[in-house]
Amino acid sequence: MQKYDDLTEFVLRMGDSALIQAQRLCEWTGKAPALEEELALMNVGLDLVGQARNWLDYAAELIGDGTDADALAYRRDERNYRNVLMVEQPNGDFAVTMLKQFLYDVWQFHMLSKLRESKDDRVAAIATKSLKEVTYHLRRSSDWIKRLGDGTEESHQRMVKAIDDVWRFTYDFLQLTEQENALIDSQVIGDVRDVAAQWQTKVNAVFVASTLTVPKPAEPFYLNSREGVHSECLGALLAEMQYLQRAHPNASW
Amino acid sequence: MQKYDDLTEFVLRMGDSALIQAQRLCEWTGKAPALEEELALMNVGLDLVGQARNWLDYAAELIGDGTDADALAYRRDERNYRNVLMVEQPNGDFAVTMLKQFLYDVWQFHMLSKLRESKDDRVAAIATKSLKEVTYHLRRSSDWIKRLGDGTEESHQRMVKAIDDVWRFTYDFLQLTEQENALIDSQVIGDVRDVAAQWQTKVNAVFVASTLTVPKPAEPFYLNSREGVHSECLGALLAEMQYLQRAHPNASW
Amino acid sequence: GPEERAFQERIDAEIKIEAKNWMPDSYRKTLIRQISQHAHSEIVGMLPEGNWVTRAPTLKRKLQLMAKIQDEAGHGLYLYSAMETLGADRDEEIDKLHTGRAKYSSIFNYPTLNWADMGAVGWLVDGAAIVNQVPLQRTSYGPYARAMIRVCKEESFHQRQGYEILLHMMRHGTEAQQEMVQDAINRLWWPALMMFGPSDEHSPNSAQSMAWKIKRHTNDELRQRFIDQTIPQLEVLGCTVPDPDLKWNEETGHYDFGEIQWDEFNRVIQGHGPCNTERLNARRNAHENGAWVRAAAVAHAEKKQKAVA
Amino acid sequence: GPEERAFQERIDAEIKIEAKNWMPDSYRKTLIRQISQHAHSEIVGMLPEGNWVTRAPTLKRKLQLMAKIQDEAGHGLYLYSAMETLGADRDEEIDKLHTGRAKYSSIFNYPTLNWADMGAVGWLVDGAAIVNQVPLQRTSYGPYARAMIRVCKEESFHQRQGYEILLHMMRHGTEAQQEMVQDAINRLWWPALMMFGPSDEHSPNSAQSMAWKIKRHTNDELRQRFIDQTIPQLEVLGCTVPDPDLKWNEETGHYDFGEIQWDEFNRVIQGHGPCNTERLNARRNAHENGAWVRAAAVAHAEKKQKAVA
Repeated sequence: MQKYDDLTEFVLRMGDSALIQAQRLCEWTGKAPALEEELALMNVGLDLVGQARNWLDYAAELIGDGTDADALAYRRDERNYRNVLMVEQPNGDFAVTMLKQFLYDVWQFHMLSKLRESKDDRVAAIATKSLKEVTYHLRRSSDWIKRLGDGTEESHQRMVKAIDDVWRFTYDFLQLTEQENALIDSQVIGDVRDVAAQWQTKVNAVFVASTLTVPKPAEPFYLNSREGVHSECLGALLAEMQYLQRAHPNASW
Repeated sequence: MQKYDDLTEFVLRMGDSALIQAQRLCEWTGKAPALEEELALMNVGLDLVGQARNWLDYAAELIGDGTDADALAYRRDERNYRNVLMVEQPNGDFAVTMLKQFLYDVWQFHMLSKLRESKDDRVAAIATKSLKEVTYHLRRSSDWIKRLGDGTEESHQRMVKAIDDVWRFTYDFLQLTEQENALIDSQVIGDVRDVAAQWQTKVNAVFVASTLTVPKPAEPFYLNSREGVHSECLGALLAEMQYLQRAHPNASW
Repeated sequence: GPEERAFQERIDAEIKIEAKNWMPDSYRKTLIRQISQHAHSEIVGMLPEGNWVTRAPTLKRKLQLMAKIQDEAGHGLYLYSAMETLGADRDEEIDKLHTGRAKYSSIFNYPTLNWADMGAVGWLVDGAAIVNQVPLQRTSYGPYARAMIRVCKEESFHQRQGYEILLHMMRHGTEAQQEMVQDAINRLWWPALMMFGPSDEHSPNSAQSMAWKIKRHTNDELRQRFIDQTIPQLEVLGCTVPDPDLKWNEETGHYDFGEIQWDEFNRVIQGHGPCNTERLNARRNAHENGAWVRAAAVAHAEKKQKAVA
Repeated sequence: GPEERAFQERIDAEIKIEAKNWMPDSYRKTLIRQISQHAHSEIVGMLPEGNWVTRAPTLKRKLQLMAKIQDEAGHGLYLYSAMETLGADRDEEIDKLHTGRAKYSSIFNYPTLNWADMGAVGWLVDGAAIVNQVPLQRTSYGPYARAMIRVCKEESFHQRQGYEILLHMMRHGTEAQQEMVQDAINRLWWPALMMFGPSDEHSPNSAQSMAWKIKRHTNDELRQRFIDQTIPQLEVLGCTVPDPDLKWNEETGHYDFGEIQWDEFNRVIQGHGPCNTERLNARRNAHENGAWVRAAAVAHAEKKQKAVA
């Protein structure tokens, strides 16, 4: 497993999370429950690939060995991906998809809000630009949690099951590493120490408004996205996403 | 698209069909309806990968440019695969899987029976060895067609739907090309001209015994496995199957 | 009657018909059929692209393809809206699609088999669509004409992007990539020509549509226009089309071209193309699997309304 | 009672207990629990391999992995059969698995994250299983002992194959492949040691099982045996294990090793390991999705029987 300096690792985490979340949204093409959702899912995905490109461009510059955003996206294997565990989970039904989106959006929203205050100009700039998009994503996914949680009996049950399925991966949103704390202390990145509490408050509020019960906080265990210890499903996702670059290593597209 | 001489193309067709059918069976790991089926599906798959290796070893020798069976299996893209269309179709439920297996087994059985009489020693030898295995495969899949067709109302309906889903791909089992006819005329391969009729007779008999209606013969249209014009689903299958070889082009495993 | 006369005079004077205006029943029905088919085509057209969006080879190409798919969903939405101004119901028309009673563009029943197809679809399929649609920006029914202005603008963009994908692969690509481009063109050329519909002598509804200025050019005129503008672009690519009869005709100032396989066209239109089953199954599954979601949205909206009341 | 005395005498004389013999109820229950857990482990153990069988990198490796999965299904079958000789019902025991009331080997709740895991699972996991199972070939219950003879033979083969996968990658592989091997060992070493169960002082049922000769060695003895035989193989690979305390002890003639994280073990056993949810969901889904197939097989068999009668 390749380890970079703290800032690069952090930037990869932001970029990889956006990219993998977007890849899962791409899988919805032609399968959404309504045409409006077809458009909205793709729209969110598009924003996220754009954000991923900005983060990975910056990561490539930080690495500085001639790599670029495409090489980072298409030629790293799963042990070198840094995305939060939530985004790699399979799409399941629309309840699982919107729940994953919502839990991730809440994290993104609060992370980016703080990252705007980073001393590192690039981080601040990407965060500022991304936050506008994510504000819309979060509004949209919150609305869906409410609609599905407080919709029909079936939709409520599906949300309950969805929470049961993916809640255990939420610990990623609550933990900071020593390296991330060091970045905060040196003000390279904004002070994201409150994000865990903000995440919990927002998730709580939306769940309550959706007649959904908030499980007790997930505890970190074994899977460790920062060390590239992912769920098994990431491998299959990357096999598909990276196929052309892997099959044609010297090609320009 | 790469085109080889007639015999090589024919050998690739036999090998690729076995390999792709086996790959679809691998997808069943841990998902079979009973432990006995878990074992049986893997057992059939194992036979087929073995057959595929024998055919592809021979194809590699015929090509004679230093390629080998693994390179043929793991580094050709979908436009160069020669498998019959049936085997690449998605697994669907157990009815679709067993139906695909049965329709393919009938073809294999009659093809291999005739191919034993090929003047080409290698073709004859591979056919003789494979036929023993395929005799068992066919008995097993025929039994399942009967169990499902003449089982419960639900299983019958699922078989009817399965036939509706995949029947259109059966024209591959009924047609020979000019090149294949030339191989027969020169006796390089056994006289497989009767296989189409034998296939129809056997499928008819099993369907009738299973209370299933035989659709009218499928007609060739557009998709053309011999020209590498496959269904869209083959690309995704290969992306997964070939990932490691593509990601590590110079590795030895 | 006098209403009918006024209607035709308005059309002859190039004044748009609006939703509130009187119109003959058959004009309304013709438009509903045409607009809904067009909308369905946008939606079904997302499927062959969905086959590659998860495998797009670079972030840039992924962004472009996602944007294109998003635009197509948007086109579907405007078009269904335009159709609804005629009193048609979106769910009913979609049900006709799902039960095989409504058509969509035949081209989307062909498979996309390599990445260059994403370029060729943009260049040829959107290109053919634009040639069809540019005159529709002046079609007699106002809401449709206005929808087409927006659609055409975005599709021109997709077409240029598609062409650029191919040009990049031809100029900067490996031999394998160049083969992909030629392969994609070989497979999509004839189906693209078929997009203009039957030749004029076999297109019985055209005359009435022309009189109503729903259509403004015959199928054959539009097909010729598409060929004439596409072949020079093909030459820049350094590719060929699979038509031995194609050649420039100095006399007519147009390209001559070979006979279209109308058998193939009819077969695809009748539901027996290579991917008709997959496309319709995909749409039906999406609709069925989404039923509980739509029901939940309705139930939630009702609850909110009650809470306000 | 005299039956109980005769039973224990038979055991002490190393005569196998057979299904038809009298046995204490708790002996029967202990065996049913142990054999069913073992069978469940074979079945759940197919899942982490299923994650890679579709991606095996060569035809040879694919054949090996498929054969291994097939063998495991076979082991499951013999073991359930052995269990059924004790009057247990396979469906009931499988239902206990699906509802979380029966256990299976904790190791299968860890993810397989690169191809080398397929080698490391064979080498370490099958290796640990064999150390556990070799003495079970002499266990006091005859049908179980005979099943174990067959299982052990096949697992030794899997272990050698697994080791050979790793050795090949270390000797002939690229740097990336060598990293995969070390990474797989790093992740699987401690979970493999945990496969022997709690240390002796925390293994309350062991004494009775030893007296009945169901077990013949303590957990700690078997763990030590596994470590002692594995470390030399590790050195041949040129790899390390993630245990700074591991070292050869001249005095004891064994390897000393670090403290096992029993917290982690307990957590995994209690259902909170990294993949417990995925594994159980996979098994439950397979069972539920297969219900109509099993029902059809039963219905067809009944029809055939009626036709004969």
